[in-house]
Amino acid sequence: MPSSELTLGIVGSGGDGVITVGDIVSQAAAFEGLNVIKTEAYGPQIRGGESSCNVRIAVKHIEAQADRVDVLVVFNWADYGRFKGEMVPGDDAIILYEASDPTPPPEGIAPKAQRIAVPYVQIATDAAGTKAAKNIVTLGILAGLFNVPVDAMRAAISKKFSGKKAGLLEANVKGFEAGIAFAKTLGTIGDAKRLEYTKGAPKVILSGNEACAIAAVHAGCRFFAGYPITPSSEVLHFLSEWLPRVGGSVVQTEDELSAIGAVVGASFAGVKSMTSTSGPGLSLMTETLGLSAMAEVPAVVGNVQRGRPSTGLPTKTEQSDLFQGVFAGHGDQPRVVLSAEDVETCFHATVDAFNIAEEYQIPVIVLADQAIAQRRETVSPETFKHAVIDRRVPKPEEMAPYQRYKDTADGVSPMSYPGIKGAIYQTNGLEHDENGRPGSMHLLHEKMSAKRYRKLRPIRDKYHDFYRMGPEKADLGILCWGSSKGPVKEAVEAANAAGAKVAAFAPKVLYPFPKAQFLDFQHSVKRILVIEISFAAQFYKYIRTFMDLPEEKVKIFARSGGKNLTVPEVAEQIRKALSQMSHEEVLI
Amino acid sequence: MPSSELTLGIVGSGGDGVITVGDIVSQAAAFEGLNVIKTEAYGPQIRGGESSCNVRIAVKHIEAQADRVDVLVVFNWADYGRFKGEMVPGDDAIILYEASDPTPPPEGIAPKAQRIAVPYVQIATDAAGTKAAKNIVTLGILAGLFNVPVDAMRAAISKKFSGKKAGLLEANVKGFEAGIAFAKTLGTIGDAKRLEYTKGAPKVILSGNEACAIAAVHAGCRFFAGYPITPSSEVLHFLSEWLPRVGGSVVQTEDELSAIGAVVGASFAGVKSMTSTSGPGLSLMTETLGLSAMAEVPAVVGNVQRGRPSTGLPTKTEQSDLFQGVFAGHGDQPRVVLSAEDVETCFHATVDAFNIAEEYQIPVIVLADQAIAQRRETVSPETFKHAVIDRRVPKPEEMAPYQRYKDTADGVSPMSYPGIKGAIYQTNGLEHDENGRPGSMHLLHEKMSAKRYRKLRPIRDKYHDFYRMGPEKADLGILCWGSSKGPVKEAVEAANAAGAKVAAFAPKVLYPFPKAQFLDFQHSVKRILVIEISFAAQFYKYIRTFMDLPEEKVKIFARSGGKNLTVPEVAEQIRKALSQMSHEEVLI
Amino acid sequence: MSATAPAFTAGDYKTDLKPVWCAGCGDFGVLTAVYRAMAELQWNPWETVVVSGIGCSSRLPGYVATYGFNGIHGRALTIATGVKVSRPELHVVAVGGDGDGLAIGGNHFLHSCRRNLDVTYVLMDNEIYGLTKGQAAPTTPSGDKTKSTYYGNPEPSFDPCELALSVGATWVGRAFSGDVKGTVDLMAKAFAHKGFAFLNVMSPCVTWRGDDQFKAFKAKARPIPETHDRTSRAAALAFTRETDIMSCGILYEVKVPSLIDRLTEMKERARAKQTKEPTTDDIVRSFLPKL
Amino acid sequence: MSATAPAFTAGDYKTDLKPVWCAGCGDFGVLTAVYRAMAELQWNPWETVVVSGIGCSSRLPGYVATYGFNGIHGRALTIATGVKVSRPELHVVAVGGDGDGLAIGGNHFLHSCRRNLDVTYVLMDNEIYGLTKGQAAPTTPSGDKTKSTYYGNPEPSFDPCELALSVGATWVGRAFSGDVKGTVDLMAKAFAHKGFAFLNVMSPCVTWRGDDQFKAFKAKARPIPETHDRTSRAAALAFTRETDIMSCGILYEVKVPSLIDRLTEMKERARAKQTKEPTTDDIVRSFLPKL
Ligand SMILES: Cc1ncc(C[n+]2csc(CCOP(=O)(O)OP(=O)(O)O)c2C)c(N)n1
Ligand SMILES: Cc1ncc(C[n+]2csc(CCOP(=O)(O)OP(=O)(O)O)c2C)c(N)n1
Ligand code: SF4
Ligand code: SF4
Ligand SMILES: [Mg+2]
Ligand SMILES: [Mg+2]
Repeated sequence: MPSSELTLGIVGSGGDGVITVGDIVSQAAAFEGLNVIKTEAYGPQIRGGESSCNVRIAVKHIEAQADRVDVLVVFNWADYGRFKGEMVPGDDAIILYEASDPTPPPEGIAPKAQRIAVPYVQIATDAAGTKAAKNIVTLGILAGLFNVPVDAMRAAISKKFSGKKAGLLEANVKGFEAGIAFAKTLGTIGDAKRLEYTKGAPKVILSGNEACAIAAVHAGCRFFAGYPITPSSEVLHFLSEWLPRVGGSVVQTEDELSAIGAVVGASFAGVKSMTSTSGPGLSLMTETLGLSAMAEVPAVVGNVQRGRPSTGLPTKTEQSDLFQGVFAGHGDQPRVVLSAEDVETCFHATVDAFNIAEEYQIPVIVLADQAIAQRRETVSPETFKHAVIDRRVPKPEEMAPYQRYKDTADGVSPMSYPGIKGAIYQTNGLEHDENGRPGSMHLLHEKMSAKRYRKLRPIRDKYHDFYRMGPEKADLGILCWGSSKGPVKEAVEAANAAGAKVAAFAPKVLYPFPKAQFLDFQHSVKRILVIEISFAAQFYKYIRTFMDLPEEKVKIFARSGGKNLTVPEVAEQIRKALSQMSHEEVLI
Repeated sequence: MPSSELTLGIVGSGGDGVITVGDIVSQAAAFEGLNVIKTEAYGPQIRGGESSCNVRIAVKHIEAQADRVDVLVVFNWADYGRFKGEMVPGDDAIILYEASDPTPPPEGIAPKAQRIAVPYVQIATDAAGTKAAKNIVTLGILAGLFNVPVDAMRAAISKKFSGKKAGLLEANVKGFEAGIAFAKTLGTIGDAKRLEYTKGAPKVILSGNEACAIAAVHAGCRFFAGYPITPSSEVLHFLSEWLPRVGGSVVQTEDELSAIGAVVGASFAGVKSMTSTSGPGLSLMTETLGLSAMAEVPAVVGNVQRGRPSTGLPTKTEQSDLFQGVFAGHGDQPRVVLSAEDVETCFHATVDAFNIAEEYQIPVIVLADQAIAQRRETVSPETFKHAVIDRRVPKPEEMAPYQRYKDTADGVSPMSYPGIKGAIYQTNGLEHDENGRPGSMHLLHEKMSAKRYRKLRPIRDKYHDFYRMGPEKADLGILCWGSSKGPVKEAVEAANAAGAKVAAFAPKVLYPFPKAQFLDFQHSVKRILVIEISFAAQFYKYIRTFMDLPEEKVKIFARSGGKNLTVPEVAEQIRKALSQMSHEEVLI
Repeated sequence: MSATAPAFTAGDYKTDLKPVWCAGCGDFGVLTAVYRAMAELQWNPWETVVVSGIGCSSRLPGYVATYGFNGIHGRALTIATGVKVSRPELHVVAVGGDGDGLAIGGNHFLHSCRRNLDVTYVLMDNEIYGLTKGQAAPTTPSGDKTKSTYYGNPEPSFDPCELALSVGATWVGRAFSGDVKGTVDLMAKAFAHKGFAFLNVMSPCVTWRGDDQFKAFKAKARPIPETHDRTSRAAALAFTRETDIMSCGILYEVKVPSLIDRLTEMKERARAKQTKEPTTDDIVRSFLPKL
Repeated sequence: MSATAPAFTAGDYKTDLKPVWCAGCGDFGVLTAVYRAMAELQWNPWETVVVSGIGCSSRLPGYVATYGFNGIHGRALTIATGVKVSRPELHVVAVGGDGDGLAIGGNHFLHSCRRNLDVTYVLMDNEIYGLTKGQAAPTTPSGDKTKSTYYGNPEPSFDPCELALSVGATWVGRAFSGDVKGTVDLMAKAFAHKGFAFLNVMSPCVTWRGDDQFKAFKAKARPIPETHDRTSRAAALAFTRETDIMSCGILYEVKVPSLIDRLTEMKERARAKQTKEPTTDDIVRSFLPKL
């Protein structure tokens, strides 16, 4: 009874090579066309401390990181202690732990799991002449026991070590084969978990941040300004390599104030531009986002949410920058806020962000979070297609004379840029008239406020996509967003498969609020359950801003971040909500 | 038929002395114990451009700037043009315009008003030997025609010019008397508007910003850090004089990032501290407010709203920093937001802000707006009383050992400060345990998030004051806040006096949201009308976050700023809402 | 148009918006100098961008008939960075006040100097916050009573020219806006410089610093001697932190690669390695498993 | 306790929190120096405050058993300003990294120097962003390849000591954390200085700059000659922007009134005019009509 899905967990210290195990396993699986989601976690030490890696491999498309691991590799029980909450073996898991580890396994961990002492160090020293090869030995064991793609791993190992110090490649290959050999000695214990799949076309494997950076290049972005911050720096790193290759530039600015200022400057100059940051940086950008809204200069900001407030839990996820994204900023400032739900949608949301920013001359924020921005996930290379929209520049007849802020029917005025001879203008962040001239009278302010807000209407007409999961009519309807959508989807599918009637809804556009779509969903379900990773229930409150959510019909599951939302958590909430509903029916 | 109320409008250019007229009139009225609200407005020129001044004097307590002027002094019709929307003469107004002005009066201005050409320049030149005295001549005319307190004005003039260049005082006194004499030549035309009052105890006359600064000193604030910004700089100016006198210090920082950082530093050091700013500055403070919330360091921020977004209309009012006030900041960060409705409540709200910040170790924002922060208003000197609460420092038994973030029943942990020997601690903006030690596990984060949010409950239990106007049960209930409360109150009183049943509600605490009080009000009225100066209807949306406002029962009057809310505007909205309701009843 | 007749006169750079400045404000002289210096260099208005922050002085871009962006307080140089780096062929001038550029905007000034960003930065230094009605600036002399310093300014001032020198500006000059001709001359040179050119124009605020400031500037203004070695930081230091005189002229001028030079070189290097410009698909496929 | 036995040993300033730093990180040396310098000056731990921003180096306050505040990125000196100005009797030390203090926090550094704020600022300079895994800092040499500069750093670096000198710091020194004894010595002097003391500690990042950085620092470290005139800015300039050597010692040291001195004088002046401290009512009544 082989399996169509396998989740591996690997835990060790800095020198143990945990991350390499995860990398090679997932590259190999991606090469075979399997679906992979890989996450990593670290202890507080800057380097050399505990690390862990979770790789979920599946034949079908998967939506979330795994919540239970099928196979757990522990190089060191002491290190495991830190991750025990996040790296939980399933009931029937197989635990392959270092035989020479003096620390005893912690109590109460998966009592029914099979625990096998593996002499990783010994095998590595014997076969490869160095205990450093123990991670490669592990790969061999995983190949042998569970059919983690063996040829692809072999190729990956040879790629990794070829051209390195003489003998290194050979030693590691030996270690790999020794691992396979050791697996044989364990007999059939892995058989129930052996992966069974048919090879497909290789997939790319990348992170949400990388997908976002690719999107920028694709959308025509040729200027990026940014300041490093976890968990979003990879966008800067990636673009520092790729933008110059397509003729663009990257500036690592002195801070986020400067980054967003430079983005506005480049956009004003006619060049598509963006920055990427996380909460603290987004907070610092608040003022300049208002300038972008007021002067109607496109600006794209990627924001990867992390645990908060303040510096918070900088390497962990949370969904608590929603208020900052949709509401922050002094004054009435229109903007657009999109969400990304997984690696693939980091790409699409970012291209949409450029399209909207350019077409409507408005700041656009893409809210991702650490859970999707830093996980690596397989995607088909065919997916990276998305139409690109450019700015509407004034036509000759619009230049005599040119009115930068012409009060048009949809609020969008053609936007010129330096170099265009007949459409020179001077702008500012003061209230201004159609020519951009400062004015401070109420009537002008009212008229121009209306012009700026009017743009939101066509945006909402065009951009209101959402995910809808489950049956058309349901007993329970879940509202969620962003990275929560994946676990919600899997949990909903499981619940329905078990006979429940549960639906779920996740908007792709957070602002302008897709009210009609939300209402449709609300009307299709009996009760609502809001699920989000925010202690203050920001999503729940945000929805309420635009539509009534009668308290007696709504349940909220809003918890703080620090760990990703899991399918069992969602399942548990579904169960509770449904059982409460049946009770209520009894009481009627 | 003399009057118990008089509103004067004065309009001219930089050199005309418009502001002096307003000052002396209002000082004199305050001295007599009358009630005064005075506002000023300027054209775009930095100096020397058009200026106008509006002084409302009344026997009864008044809540709003006047919407119509009874007496309009125009030194120059060209200058008047800029203010014609804000400085509207009533139907039966008296217009006293400069006889030698070559510009004709604009069309359509109060056709029924009496227009009297006054040779201000001529009288001044003749009597005082300089046309510069024409504003003092004006004072004499106002005294003569309308009984603006003559002795008090005479005393004010003598105070103003004594000790100045020789002969200046005498010349101006002559000008004043010449004005009185001229008034006599106009006969009885002013009689219907003559102020009639009994002299009371002198009142102080000050601005909301000044009241806020006094509150700071009163509350025990001994450190202020700020960066100048219109319309809040007066707090900085005032405290730069007064704080050193009570042993405190003021630092004008390099920017608002630094100002709020210094406030947090001083608070950490055990000294009550505050900053004051306006929208752009508040936006820049966003990140550090999160630090204050996370490290639980008290911080008081006064924010004076102005026209926006971005630089917007920096000298005009608006109520559009509500979102920024209550929602801005990455992550889930508890804070408190209070509102001020007039000059007097600028004092009380600020003292409350210090009390709450210190008692609950939380950032507190006071939202005022330009309309109240910069207008000058009479207040009884007896009003400035308000109990002061200090920080809860650890008792000896709480020091062995000291836990800075002890997870107590109300979430408040005793807070030590440098100098206390037995309660040394190290803190940070990372998630941390009860000892302040950084941690990034979900369970810790959930526990400490709950601790921080738990503080909001006792705050809401203690601070939920509100204004309720009108009958206990009403057909229409108005929801408003801040400076809108004044005009709403006057309009509601007038409507009820005319037989309608209209109530109104304005919260003094914006966050934590006084839900019970809002709901009580909602239940006491048939329909709701939300009134606010924000194009995006921020108050309306904000209320919805916490309670349902069924759309069919709610009307919204949300306009952009750039001019203060007026009583007729509110009256008009009340009329519309009521008439629509009666129509609906017909249609049933 | 004959080959010798210039295409643009100073007047061609003027918009018809009336300056909000007070009569007698030093900024009028700066504005005139901007018109004339641009005319001297015959910059195409549509290829020129003037950016600023917020302040009296920062209103300037509204009065110049090129592309203009009166931004937000302190961020002029951030916007200028975006404009220049994304469109290196444009002429980019940033302007603003001492509060804008040295207080709230100090960090961007610092780093723009360091990067040797190819823009000219004209600081209109009146030693006060004009627009907000007279508070102390980082250049306000210690001890001065202002709106925000009731007992006199407790803080020392600094010399922005010295700061610029210390962090990498490659052209540093000081002008007095009362001497329009001198200002035009220096401004044209600053405009023509490749790299970060910092021109500190002492530009009196008649409203909040009274007539005295103008008089004092005028009395103290002195040309920098011809003999000064402009390539020496140490020599330039002699003309900083002055009290009784106010040296006008070029303090420092060196030729080193600008940020644009370096970024251009990088792009060339990046593209030299490839045979064609990568498409989205090329980039995506770089994420195929590396086996 | 005998009169000669010191009350506090270096160990008394140590908390039991384990540093998160990588083995071999230069910051361990700085931390040891902090302990020893405090012990040398016998600062009462409860009257001492250490503040920082965010970065590997900014974790330091958690390891020092005085009052401590690990703040947010770039704002260490703003917090220090509030602590010191509101409680002048406290010993205040700010610490942090080159990214924290010179990039995002550059403006506060500038103005703290200018104000001559009475704190010691210890910059732990590793010429890289450590915590965020290796991006270029304002002190990263031009041309260096880092995570954020794929084709090499296009920006010149600057010398924070030169910047400090130019904007008014009254004590400027450079140390190498590999030389703990030398660092202790300089740090104790910086701590004892009245006014803004800036100590640039070159503190290697073994993780993102490799062993080479440590070796290079060690090889280049050289004491500043005894003959150096510490009161001369021009002389101090000779020890800035060095390439082949890394001069350690005191570059500059002058005695001028600090911000605290000036504010204290102001308060005395303000209070000299009054017979008693004004009450709320006194202040309120100053708003009675002036007739
Ligand atoms: C973030 C922010 N803080 C404060 C202000 C208020 N403000 C406008 S201009 C200015 C300073 C003006 O001084 P300066 O830059 O020297 O220009 P000047 O008016 O003297 O020419 C200030 C503090 C603002 N607009 N934005
Ligand atoms: C506003 C903000 N932007 C960015 C970051 C991310 N960040 C944390 S530390 C750091 C730089 C660290 O470099 P440095 O200050 O030199 O300290 P080091 O780690 O090298 O000691 C950055 C960019 C942040 N925490 N906050
Ligand atoms: S206030 Fe000063 S700087 Fe501003 S316009 Fe007037 S004179 Fe010029
Ligand atoms: S990354 Fe560098 S700076 Fe940070 S702890 Fe490790 S060695 Fe030190
Ligand atoms: Mg200025
Ligand atoms: Mg560093």
